[in-house]
Amino acid sequence: MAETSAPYSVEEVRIKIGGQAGFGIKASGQMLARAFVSAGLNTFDLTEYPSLIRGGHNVFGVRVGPEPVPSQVEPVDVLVALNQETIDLHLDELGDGAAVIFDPSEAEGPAGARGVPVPLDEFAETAGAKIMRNTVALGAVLALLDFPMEPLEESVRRQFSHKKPEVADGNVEAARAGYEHVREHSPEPVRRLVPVAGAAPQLLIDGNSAVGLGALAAGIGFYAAYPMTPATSLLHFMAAHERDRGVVVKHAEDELAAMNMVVGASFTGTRAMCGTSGGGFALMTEAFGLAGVAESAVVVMVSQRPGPATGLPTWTEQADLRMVIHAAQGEFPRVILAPGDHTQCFEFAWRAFDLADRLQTPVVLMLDNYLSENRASVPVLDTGAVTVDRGDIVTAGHVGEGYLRYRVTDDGVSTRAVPGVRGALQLTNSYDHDEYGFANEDAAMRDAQEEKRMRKLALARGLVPPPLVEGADDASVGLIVWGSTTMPARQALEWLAMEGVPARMLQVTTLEPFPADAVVRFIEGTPRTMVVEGNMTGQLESLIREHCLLEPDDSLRRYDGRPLAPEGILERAKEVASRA
Amino acid sequence: MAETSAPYSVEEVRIKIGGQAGFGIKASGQMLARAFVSAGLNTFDLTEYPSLIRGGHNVFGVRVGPEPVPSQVEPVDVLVALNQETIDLHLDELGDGAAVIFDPSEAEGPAGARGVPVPLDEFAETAGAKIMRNTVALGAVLALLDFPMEPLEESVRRQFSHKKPEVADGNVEAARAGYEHVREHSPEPVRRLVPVAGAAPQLLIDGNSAVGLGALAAGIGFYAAYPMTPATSLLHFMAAHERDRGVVVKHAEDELAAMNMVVGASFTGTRAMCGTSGGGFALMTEAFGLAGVAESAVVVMVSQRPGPATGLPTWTEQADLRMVIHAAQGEFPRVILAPGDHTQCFEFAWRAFDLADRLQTPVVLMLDNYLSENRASVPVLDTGAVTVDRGDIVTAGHVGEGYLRYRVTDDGVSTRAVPGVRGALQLTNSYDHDEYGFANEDAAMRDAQEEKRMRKLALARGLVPPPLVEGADDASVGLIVWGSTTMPARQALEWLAMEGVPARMLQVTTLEPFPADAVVRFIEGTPRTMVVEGNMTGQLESLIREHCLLEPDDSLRRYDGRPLAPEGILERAKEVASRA
Amino acid sequence: MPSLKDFEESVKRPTWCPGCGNYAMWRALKHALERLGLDFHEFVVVWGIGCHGNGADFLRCQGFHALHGRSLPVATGIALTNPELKVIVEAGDGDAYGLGLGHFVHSTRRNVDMTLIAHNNQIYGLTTGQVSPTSDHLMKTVSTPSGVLEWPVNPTGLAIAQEATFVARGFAGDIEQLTDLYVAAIEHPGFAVVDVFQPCVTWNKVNTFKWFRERVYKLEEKEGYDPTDREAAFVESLSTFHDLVCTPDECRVPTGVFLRIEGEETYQEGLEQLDGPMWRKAEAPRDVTAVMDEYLT
Amino acid sequence: MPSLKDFEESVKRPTWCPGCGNYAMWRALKHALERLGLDFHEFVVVWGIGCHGNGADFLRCQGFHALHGRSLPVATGIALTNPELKVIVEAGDGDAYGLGLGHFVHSTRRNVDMTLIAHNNQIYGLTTGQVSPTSDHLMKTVSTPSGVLEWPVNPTGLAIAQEATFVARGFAGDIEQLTDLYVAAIEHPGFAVVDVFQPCVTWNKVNTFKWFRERVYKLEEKEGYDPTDREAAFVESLSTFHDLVCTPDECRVPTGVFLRIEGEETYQEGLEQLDGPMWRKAEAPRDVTAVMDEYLT
Ligand SMILES: Cc1ncc(C[n+]2csc(CCOP(=O)(O)OP(=O)(O)O)c2C)c(N)n1
Ligand SMILES: Cc1ncc(C[n+]2csc(CCOP(=O)(O)OP(=O)(O)O)c2C)c(N)n1
Ligand code: SF4
Ligand code: SF4
Ligand SMILES: [Mg+2]
Ligand SMILES: [Mg+2]
Repeated sequence: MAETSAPYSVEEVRIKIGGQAGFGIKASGQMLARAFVSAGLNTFDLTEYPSLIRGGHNVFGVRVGPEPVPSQVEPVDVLVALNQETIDLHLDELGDGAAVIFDPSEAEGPAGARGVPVPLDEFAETAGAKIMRNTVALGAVLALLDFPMEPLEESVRRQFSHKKPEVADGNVEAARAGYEHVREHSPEPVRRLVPVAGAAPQLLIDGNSAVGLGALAAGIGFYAAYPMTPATSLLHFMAAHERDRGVVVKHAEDELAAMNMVVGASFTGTRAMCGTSGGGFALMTEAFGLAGVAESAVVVMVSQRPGPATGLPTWTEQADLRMVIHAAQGEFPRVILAPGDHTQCFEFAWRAFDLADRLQTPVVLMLDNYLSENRASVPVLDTGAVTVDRGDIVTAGHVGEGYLRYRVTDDGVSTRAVPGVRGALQLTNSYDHDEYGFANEDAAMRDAQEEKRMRKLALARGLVPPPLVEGADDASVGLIVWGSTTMPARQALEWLAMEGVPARMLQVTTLEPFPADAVVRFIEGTPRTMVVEGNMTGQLESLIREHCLLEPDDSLRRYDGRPLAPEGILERAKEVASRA
Repeated sequence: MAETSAPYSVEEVRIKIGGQAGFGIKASGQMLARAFVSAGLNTFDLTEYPSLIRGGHNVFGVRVGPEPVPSQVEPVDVLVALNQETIDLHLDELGDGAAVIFDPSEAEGPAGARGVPVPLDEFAETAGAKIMRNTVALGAVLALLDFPMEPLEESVRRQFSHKKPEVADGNVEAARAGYEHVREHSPEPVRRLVPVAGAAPQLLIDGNSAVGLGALAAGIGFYAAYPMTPATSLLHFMAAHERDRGVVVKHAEDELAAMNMVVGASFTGTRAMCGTSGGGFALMTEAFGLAGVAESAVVVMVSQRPGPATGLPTWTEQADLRMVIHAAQGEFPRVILAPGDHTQCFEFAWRAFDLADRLQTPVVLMLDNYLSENRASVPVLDTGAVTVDRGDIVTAGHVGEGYLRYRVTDDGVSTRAVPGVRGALQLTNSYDHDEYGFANEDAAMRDAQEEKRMRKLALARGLVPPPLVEGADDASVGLIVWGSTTMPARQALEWLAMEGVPARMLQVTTLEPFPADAVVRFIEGTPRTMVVEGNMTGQLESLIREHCLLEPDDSLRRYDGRPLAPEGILERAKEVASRA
Repeated sequence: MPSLKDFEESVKRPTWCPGCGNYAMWRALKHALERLGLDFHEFVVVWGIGCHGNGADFLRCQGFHALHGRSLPVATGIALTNPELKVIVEAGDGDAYGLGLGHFVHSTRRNVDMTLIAHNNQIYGLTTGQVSPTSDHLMKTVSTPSGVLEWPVNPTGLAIAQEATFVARGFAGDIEQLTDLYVAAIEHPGFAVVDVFQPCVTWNKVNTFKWFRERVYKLEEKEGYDPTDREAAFVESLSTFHDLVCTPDECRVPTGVFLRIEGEETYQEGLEQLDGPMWRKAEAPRDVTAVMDEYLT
Repeated sequence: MPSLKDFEESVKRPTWCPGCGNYAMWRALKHALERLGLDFHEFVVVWGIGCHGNGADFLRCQGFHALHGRSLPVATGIALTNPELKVIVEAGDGDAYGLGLGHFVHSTRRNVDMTLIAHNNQIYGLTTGQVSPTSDHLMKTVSTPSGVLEWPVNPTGLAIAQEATFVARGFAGDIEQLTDLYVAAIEHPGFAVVDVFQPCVTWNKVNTFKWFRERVYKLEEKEGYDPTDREAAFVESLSTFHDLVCTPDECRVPTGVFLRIEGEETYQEGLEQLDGPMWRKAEAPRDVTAVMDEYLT
C-alpha cells in the first residue's frame, strides 16, 4: 500500500488504467475524465507512456473530486489492469479499500487486495469488437464508484461522433455491460462519487492546447515547428486550425529552419511562434541569437523532457531552464515565462505575444511534458481579457523620412516598419550594425547598440507577469517553485493548511528578467524556505543564489523523469517547518 | 595624445601600422615582430581588421621590449600610416615623442606631431613592385629606433623563402631604402631599442597554433571543423599537419556534422576534437549533449567573438561563457578550461585530452579572438611535460565477459571498450539507458545513470587546473579574471607594483566545475576585489555570486569588441584600492 | 519606379576585391530590378553571410542580412506571410550548398515563390579561401592542403532531381545574360534557382574568368535544347563534375535556363489562409470561442 | 562467425507494431550479416531516432544510437578513424531525408565507405504520424491536415545527381531481395545507399504493403537495364513523384540496384594518414618539435 502521511480527501477518487502501449488507453481514460467533468467534478490526468508506438507499458491516471484537484496524487483507489503486468507494477500503489478490475481470462487477481474480475474481452466482443475492452472497464469503474452511467454514455457518444453510429452504440453497450456486471457481482462501492449539479461548465484541457488557444487569441499568423515530444501536440493543434482560424502552419524540415522561418515571418510583422522541446531548442540556438540581434518579436515554446540528448522522450523534467536563459552566443535581452498550470498556459501565451511586440525581442514559454500533455479541468478561459498590443510598429502606409530601424532610444525599442510600408528601407541584420542596419564595427556604435538592446530588460521588468504568492501570510515554511511544479506544490500547500502547518508558496512566473527583489522579500519574510524543482542541479535555486545572494534553507529535487509528488513535498515541508 | 597614468617602460616601443585591408599589413607586421624576437626582445601583437577581404581599415600593432610584455598597451611611439585614414584615426594615440611615417605623395603629415615622410611607393617600385611599400616602411621604423637591420633582413628572407629569390632580395632592398632614407633625413631616433644578446630563443606564436601544438602533442587523431573566425586558423593548422603528423582533418559540411563526427571518432577510441566560435558552438549544442549522455571523450575549442549572431566577426569578447556552461538540454558533467595566455594554450590543450579521457565527458577550451589570433613571444613550450593518460579504456584485444559500457561505478567512470575489441558489445546511446546501453525509462535506473554521470564532476575537481594567483601576498586590491583578460590584467598588476599599490590577481582557469572554495578564499583574503572581464553582463561575476554567495567590490567590463586595456584596469584598480 | 542609381543611393560603396565577380552580379541585380519596375516597398532581399553577403550594405532596399546558411528559411518565413512581396535571396556557395544544403533541397521541393541567386565562386571567400562544396575535386585549399576528396555539389542536378520548376545558371562574365536570367527567375511563379559562376579573384586561382570564358556555352543557343525536358536538363547538369586539369575542349559548361516548368502550383497558392499579409490577423484579438468549446465538457 | 540467432541473443524483443515493415528489414540485416560472415568486432551499426531506431535495442552488436537526423556524421567519424570496421547506418526517412538531408547529400559526394539503410515509411512513425519528407504530395497527416504541399524528396535521384557510386531500393515485402541488396551494399567500397520502402501499418494508410505489391518491379528484370548508366538511373528515380490517387498501372515503382559504379576512390582511400585505427596516434605523446620549430624565431 502507498505509504504517506498526506491527508487525502475522502471525497475524491484516484483511478489508474494500465496496459500495453498501442491500445488506446489514453483515449479511454480521457473519455472517462470528460464524463466526470461534465458531471460537475474536477479532474487531473497523468499519463505515462514509453517512447514506442506499440508494446511497453502505458498508464493513464485520473484524479477526480468535487473540489479542485491541483495535481496527481499517489494512492490508487481503482486500478484497471488490462494485463497482468499492470497488477505487478502498481499493486503497491493501492490505497485503503482499493479495488483492481481485471479480466480473469488474462490476469490473476491481485494478491492481498480486492479483485473485481470482469470478463472484458468477452463483453467487448459481444458489443462488437475486442478493442472495446477499455470501455467495458470504464463502465466497471463507474459501478465501483456508484456513479451514474449517463455522463459516460454522453462522453462516449461525443468521442465517436465522427465515426459510424454503430461504433458509439457498441461502446455504450460495452460500458453498460461492465457497469451491470460489477453492480451484480461486486456491488460494494470503493467510494461513492457524486455528480455536482449546477456546477459551472469547465474545460478539460492539456497545457499545449491552452497555449495554442492563447496564441490563436493573440492573433498568431505563422507557426513553424518540427515535431518533438512533448511539444508536438501544439503543432497538431495549430495545424488543425490553420484554415478555420487563418494561420500559416509549417512543419519545417528541421528546427533550424523553423526558428529562422519564424524570424522571417516576424520581419513581415506577422505574429509568429515556434515550439519544440529542449533538443530542438538546442538546434534553434543560433537563430534564437539572430532574433536577439535582429530585434525580432518572436515567441518560442520550449516544452521540456528529460535529457541529455534524446534522454527520456516521453517523461518530464525541468532541466532546460539555464540552457534557455543563456542560449546563443553574445548577450541580448529575452523574456522567459513559465506557466504553472493550464489556465496560466493560456494567459502567458497571449501575453507572450504582447511582450514580444512591445520589446521586439524573443519571448520563451517554458513548459514540460507534465504540463504540456496532461489534462485538467479548468474554468472557462478568460478570453475577454486578451489584448493585442503590437508595440511600436508600422504595418501599412508610410513611415517618416529618415526612418532608422535601429534608432537608439531611451527604452531600447525602435520603431519597426515592416516591408511593404513605404519608406521602410532598412537592413535587418545578424551583424551588429548602425541605426540604419548597416554592418558597423565602430566601438562607440557597438556600445550604443548593445546597451540599447539591453535596456529593454528594464522595460520588460514593468511588463512581465510578477511572481505569485499563495498560502498563509504567517507561514512557517515557504515553497519556491517554477513551472509545472506549481501544481503539486499547490496540492502540498492545501494539505499543509489542513494539517495546521501554515505555509506559503512563491511561484516564479518570469524567470528572465529574474524578479530578485520579490524573491528576496519572500525569503526574508518567511522563517524557512525551500526550493522545489524537477532537476538535479537546482537550476532555479542557482538563479536565486546568483541574483539574490541568498540560499534557501532546503531544496527538493526530482530528476527521474516523474513530476514532483505532492506527498514528497508535504513531507519535506513539514520537516523544514519543524526546524524553525 | 594618449592620456593615461600608466607607468610605461621607457625601454620598450609600441609600433602601429595602419592601412587598407588586403595589402598584407598583418604579414608585414609579423615579419617585423619576428625580427625583434630573433634579436632577443619580447613582443606582443594586436591586429585589428574588419570582416572584409579588401577595403576597410586594417591595423597591426606590436609592442616590443627587453622585458616580457604581457599585453598590448595604448600609446603609439611609431605610427606607420599607409594612408591618410590611418593618421586621422590614430593621431590621438600617439605617445610622447612619437613619430608618424607616411608617404608624402599620398598623405599629409600629422598635425601637431613629428612626421617622417618616406617615399614608400617610389622606393617600392624601384625595389621591384609597389606591394613592397610595407617593407620600405619597416626599414624606416627600424631607423627610427636606431635598431640594426640584420634581424629584419633575416626575417624578410625567411618570410619569402618559398618564393623566388628575387622576391626576398627586392624586399631587403626595399627595407634598406626606407632605413637609409630615415637615417639621412630624419636621423633623431624616437627611442633606442637594443637587441639582447644571448637571450634564450623564443617562439612567436598565436593562441590557436599553441592549442594546435598541444593537441598534436596529445596524440589527436581526428579534427573536424567548419571555418569560423576566430577558430579558423586552428583548422588551417591541423590541415597543414594532417599528413606529416597523421591526423584525419575534416572540413565538415556544417558545425552539426563536425561535432557529431567527433563523437563518432571518439567512439573508436580516437583522440578527437573540433573547434569553432560561439555561433558554430550554438549549432553544436545538441550534439554536445549527445557527448554528455554517450559519455564521449571529446575536446572542443570555442574561440569567442562578439555576438549576438554574426555580431562583429573579427573582434573580441568573452560573452559565451554561460552559453557553454549551460549548453544542451538536460544536465551532465563538462569541464571548461580557459587559458590566459599563449603558454597556457598549449598546456591546457594537451591536458584537455587527458581530462576528456579520464572523465569520458566533453572538455571545452575557451579562447577568444584576442588570444586566438594574436601572437606573442613565449619561451619554448614544455613538450617534455606532456602526458597521455587515456583513462579507463580498452582499445585492443579482449574485454572481459559481461562487459557493460555504462556500469555504475563509484567515481562515475566506466570502462570504455572501443569497437574492434573482442567482447565490446555495447550500445552507446543518446537515450538514457541501462548499464549495457539499452534505452531504459525505469526511475531507479535513471537516477543511477544520471547520478553516475554527475559524480564525474567530483572526480574532475581533483584533476583540473587550479585557479592561479599572481602578485603580492599583502595586496590591497585583487583582480579576478578569466581567459585572455589575464594578459592585460597581468600588465596592470606589474604597473600597480611599480606604483607601490600592492595588488594580486586570481585567474580562474577552470570555469566548470567552478572552484568556489579558492575564489572565496581569495575574496575573503583580499581587502578589495574586482572582476575584470570582456562582456556586458558580468558572466564570471555571476558565477562567483552563484557559487560563492559573495559579491566582489567592483567590476570592470568591456564589450565594444576590443580587449580590456591594461591602462583601464590600472586606473580602476587604483581607485578600488584607495577605497580600502 | 526606382532606377539604377536609386538602388545605390545612400548605401555604402562595394568593398569587394577589384575584379571580383560580385560586381557584375550586383549590377545585374540592379538592372533586373529596374527592368522589373519594382518599387522599394514591393520586394525584399535576403542575404547569407560571406563576401556575397557584404552586398547587403551596397543595395538600397528592404533587406535582411541573415545567418550563414540560413537565408532560405528566413526568406521562406517572409514569403509565406506576405504574398505581396517579391522575395529574392542572395547566397554563397558555402551558404546555399554547404551548411544550407538541406534548406536548398527542401525549398526546391516546396516550390515557394521566391528566387535564389547563388554566388558560386567555388570557394569560401570571406573566411579566406577554404574549400567550398562546389570546389573542384582535388583542389588544394587551406583546409584541404592534400586536395579535396569530395566531388562537388551539383546544385542544378539536385534541383532538377527534386522537381524544381526553374533552374538556371549564369556567369558573372556576362551581365546581359545574367540580367535576363534574374528577370526570368524573379518573374517565375515558384522557386527559381539561379546558380551563378562568380569568380573569386583572390582565392580561387583555378576557376577564373578566363577559365569560364573558354568553356561556357549557352543552352538557348544549343540546337534543339528544350528547357521543359527534365532528363535533358539532368544531363546538362552533369557538367558540374569536371576535374582540375580538364581542357576547354573536354569540359564545357552550360549557362542559361536548364529547366522551366510552367503552371505548377506554388506553395503559397496551396495556402488558402494566405489571403494577404498575415500581420492582419493580429489587428485585434481573434475570436477563439468555437475552438475553446471543443474542450468544454 | 555469429549466426542469425547470435544477433538476437540477450537483446530485447522487437516492440514494433505487428505487421510493421521494420521486422522484415531487421531480419534481412541479420541474414546479410550472417552471409557476409562478419564477426561482432568487425562492424558497427549506427541508428537514428525513430521507430527504425528502436531497432538499436533488438540487435546484438557494437552499436551507436545517435541523434535524430545525425547518424551519418557519427558514422562518418567512425569510418574515418577506424578503417578496420564496416559501418552500417540505419536511418528513418525523417532522419535521413528530413533534418539529415544535408548530411545525406554530402555523404554521397564524399563517398565514405559505409552503408546507409533508410527505413522509408513515408511518415514520422515514432512521433505519431506527421508528414515525412517522402510523404506523397497532398497526403493528409496530423501536421498537414490540408494535404502536403511539397513534392516528396527523391532520395535515389538526389544520390544519382550527386555522383553516388551505389544506389539501390528495396521493399520490406521482399526479404530475399533486401538481403541481397544489403550484402551488395555493405560489400560495395564507397557510400552505398539502400532506400527501403517500409510500410508503417499504423500511420501510413496510403503506402501499404498492398500498395507496393501492386506497383513494384525489379530493375534486374528490366530488359536492358544497365546499372552503370547514370542517366537511365536518373529516369528510374523519377518514379518517386506519384500522387495519392495513381493507379497501379500508372505508377510503377522500381526496386533493385539503380546505379553501381566500380573503381571510384573512396574517401578513406584518399586519406594517406589513415593507416590503421587512429587511436594508435595517442599511444604516447607525439613528437612536435619540428612543428614547434616553425614558430622559433
Ligand atoms: C554558423 C557559421 N559558421 C561559420 C561562419 C563563418 N563563415 C562566414 S562566411 C563563411 C563562408 C563563406 O563562403 P560562401 O558562402 O561561399 O560565401 P563567399 O564568401 O564565398 O561569398 C563562413 C564559413 C558563420 N558566419 N556562421
Ligand atoms: C532534434 C530532434 N527533433 C525532433 C525529434 C523527435 N523525433 C523523434 S523521431 C522523429 C521522426 C521519426 O520519423 P522517421 O525518421 O521517419 O522515423 P520512423 O519513426 O518513421 O522510423 C522525430 C521528429 C528528435 N528526437 N530530435
Ligand atoms: S575574396 Fe573573392 S569573393 Fe571575396 S570579394 Fe575578394 S574576389 Fe570577391
Ligand atoms: S508506428 Fe509504423 S513504423 Fe512505427 S512500429 Fe508501428 S508500424 Fe512500424
Ligand atoms: Mg563562396
Ligand atoms: Mg519514417
